[in-house]
Amino acid sequence: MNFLNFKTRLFVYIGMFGSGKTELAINTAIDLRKQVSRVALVDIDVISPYFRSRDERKFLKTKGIEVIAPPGVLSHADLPIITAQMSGYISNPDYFTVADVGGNEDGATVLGSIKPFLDSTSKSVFFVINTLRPFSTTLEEIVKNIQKISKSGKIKINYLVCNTNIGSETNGDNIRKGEEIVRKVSEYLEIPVAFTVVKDGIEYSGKFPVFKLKRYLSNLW
Amino acid sequence: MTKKAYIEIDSERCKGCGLCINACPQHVIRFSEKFNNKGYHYAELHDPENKCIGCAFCYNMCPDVCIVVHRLVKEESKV
Amino acid sequence: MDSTIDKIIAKMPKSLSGKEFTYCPGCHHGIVHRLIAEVIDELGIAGKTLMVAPVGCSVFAYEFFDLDGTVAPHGRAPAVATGMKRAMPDRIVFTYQGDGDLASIGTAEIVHAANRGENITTIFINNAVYGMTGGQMAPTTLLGQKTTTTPYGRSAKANGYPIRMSEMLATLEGSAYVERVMVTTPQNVIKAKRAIKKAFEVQIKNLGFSMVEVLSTCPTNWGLTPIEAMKWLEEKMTKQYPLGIYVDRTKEAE
Amino acid sequence: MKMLFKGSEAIAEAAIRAGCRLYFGYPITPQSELTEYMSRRLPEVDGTFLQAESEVATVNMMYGASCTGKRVMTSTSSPGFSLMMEGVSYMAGAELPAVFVNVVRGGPGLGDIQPAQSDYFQATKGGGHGDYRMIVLAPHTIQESVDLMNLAFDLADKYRMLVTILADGMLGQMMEPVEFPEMRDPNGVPKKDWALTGASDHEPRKVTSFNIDPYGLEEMNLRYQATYKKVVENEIRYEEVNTKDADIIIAAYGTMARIVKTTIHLAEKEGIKVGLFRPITLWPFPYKQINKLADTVENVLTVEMSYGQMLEDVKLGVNGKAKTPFYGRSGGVVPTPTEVLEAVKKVMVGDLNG
Repeated sequence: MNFLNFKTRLFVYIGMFGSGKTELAINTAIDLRKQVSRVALVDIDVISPYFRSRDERKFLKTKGIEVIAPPGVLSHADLPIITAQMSGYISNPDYFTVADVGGNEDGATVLGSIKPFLDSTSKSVFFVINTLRPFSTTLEEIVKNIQKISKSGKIKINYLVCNTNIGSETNGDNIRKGEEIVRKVSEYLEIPVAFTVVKDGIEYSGKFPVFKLKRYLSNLW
Repeated sequence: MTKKAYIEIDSERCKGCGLCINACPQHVIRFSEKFNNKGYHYAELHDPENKCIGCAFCYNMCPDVCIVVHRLVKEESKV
Repeated sequence: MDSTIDKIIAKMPKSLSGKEFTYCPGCHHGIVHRLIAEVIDELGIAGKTLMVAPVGCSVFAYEFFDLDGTVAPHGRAPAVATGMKRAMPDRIVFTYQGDGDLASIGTAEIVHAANRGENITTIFINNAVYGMTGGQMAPTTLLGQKTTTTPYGRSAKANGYPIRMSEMLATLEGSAYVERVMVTTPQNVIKAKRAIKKAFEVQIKNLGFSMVEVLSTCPTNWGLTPIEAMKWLEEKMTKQYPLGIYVDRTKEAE
Repeated sequence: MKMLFKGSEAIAEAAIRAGCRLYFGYPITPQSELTEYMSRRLPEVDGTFLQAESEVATVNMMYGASCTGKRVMTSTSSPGFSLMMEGVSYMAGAELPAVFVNVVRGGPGLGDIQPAQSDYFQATKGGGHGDYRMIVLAPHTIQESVDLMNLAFDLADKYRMLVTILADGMLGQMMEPVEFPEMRDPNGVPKKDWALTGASDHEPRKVTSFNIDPYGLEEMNLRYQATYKKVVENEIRYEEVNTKDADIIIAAYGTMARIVKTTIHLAEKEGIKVGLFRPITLWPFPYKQINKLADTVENVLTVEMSYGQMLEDVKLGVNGKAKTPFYGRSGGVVPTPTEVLEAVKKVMVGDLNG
């Protein structure tokens, strides 16, 4: 996947809770960094208490990626914090920036507060879909989710991403069925599918371009 | 005077608070000189002149639901 | 020939169990119990009414009614009633609470039950003192009133002001009907019954939260005879707690 | 069909499948997803979701709902569970069934929002006042959380007891593939002959924890104890992994046991045979079973995300037959598999004694 083809310098991942935005954001940042020198990952997830981009700050630093999240101990606080730095990186033309937004309409709401910064820059907004997650299994459910999140985030969605998976047990059949549903959503809403996410180790080719994903956020075991 | 109404007081249930006596417009209830098993001077009807009108004021004020109110009514003539 | 028949016009209502009340002589709890039972009988709802008794002097209230019933933790009756009503919306659920229960430890529960417009009925007995625990200050104790924890009389500076629950709850949009009554005279008793009946009818019609606050005596802890206590209530308590309907949203709701 | 679920969501869905249609709760991290899931899902199945004004109100709403004989649950995290203790005690006394989920976080006090196991004492030894017990189930995977949910409601109904699912933030937040059992008909749940439903078809019923007569209250307590005895006799559950011919046995539950399962593999590579004893019921605790295991090893190492709470039950079970060293982290710090292996090695060379 060549992210430069999207002709944009701000990549925003939104979607339902647990659809895989964070993992995708980390992978995108790492991929981008292979081609450009200044990459930032802005963690604006005000919803999840654990498994956020900020948890991988140290690791990403070794990859040459700046992680923008609330500083120090506050990053583990149970508080929805948006720092000035975040909006700065979003609109900084020197950086390629990946924004990881919290799940559901509640997670997207925060985008409204930084709308001027988002609007001041060229961006691509990706809506991540995992059809094997609750409330996201049918065309009707997904369309409703997209409309709700787009509205609460006051943001237009440019691409869909098919991220159908059940973690370690995902197989090609799962992904194929997911692509079928996402294709219908794409036709219904007239939003193109950017790519299908396929975990490293699974051989798959289907309807859409494939983005090979490595798992960085891991459990302790 | 003919008897129009009367009350029955459950003397064992009565706690002798006197609210019925206080409420009675005809002054036909009094404390008994006797004690009940709880040791209270219970309320009793003392109505030698048949003054009770069956207004149920006593019933309404009794905090222990000790009182049954009777009225003696003329039987309606059957058609 | 004139013949008379002996007609019983007033006796113990069916919804009372007949168990002897545990209250002190002259205590108004008994009058209010009887009124609730009469209302339940008249509305024909005994078979579908659930009662939530409080902690306080009326902790045994669930025993005095021939209804399915329980006792809530101190102050939590509105939450317990909420759980019952949400589980069985077609049943009639009422709480019976004193001033310590409702106006002190259970303020959060009553405020939020009312604010949700929880379709339950609350009968609130306000006698300005903690009865069960032995005459301590209640949130509704009058300024200057002596209790075992305000031996010099309640002072606003040390203990705050007597709280007016009916007025407070009436401000909440979920409260459909709130009235304050007293039972010091037969006329007042009849008015109180009318209020209680209305409160249950509000629930039957699904109009929202309803509460009747009954100003009551506590001869034992006030240190007055039952008759003196009623005079004290009428003279002193009604000044702080005026009688009347504080909110009636039943017309707009219907 | 398998789907990808967060632990919190999976527990919520499993409760609905078990016939629970009544949820009362108050948001608290790290389990708010469970509350949110219920708020979204229950209306779809004609259930009732109510966000209470506090945990104190929550547990009392459960009390009221349980009085009517219907299945009811809540979920919370440590500080919230502390607030519920009043109602827990009243419900235990009134013999009201209900299911609690405690997604434990670091404590005491406000603590933090990271995973911990420091509510073991509170869950298994009381927390509320009075001589009561509640059944405590400790899943270690999301699939197991789902499977135990059905059991939790069944046990609650069968014994008229409270059941707690003791999870932790890690289990609540992580995502795994999971398969759900069939949806059970909430009306198919056995009718309760004690429930308050209105005395139209029965003598008036009273549900209460109250009895002012000491002999009467003692009698009630004896009845509770008889129930608890039956639970001890019939409901103990545990898992043993690799315990045969093990060099050392580790006792761990929940997330910690999950970590130990990785430690077992790490240890194998170094030629150490580590066995795992994992209580699934923390109350009733499998004392007899661990006592039997203690015959086979020199050391039973307890590993916890707390400072030695389950350790006390392990000691009671082992009863001096083996040494009972301990390793734990707390405050939201989760020991890694390697860290546990280090502890194992220390025990084996006698540097960590118990």
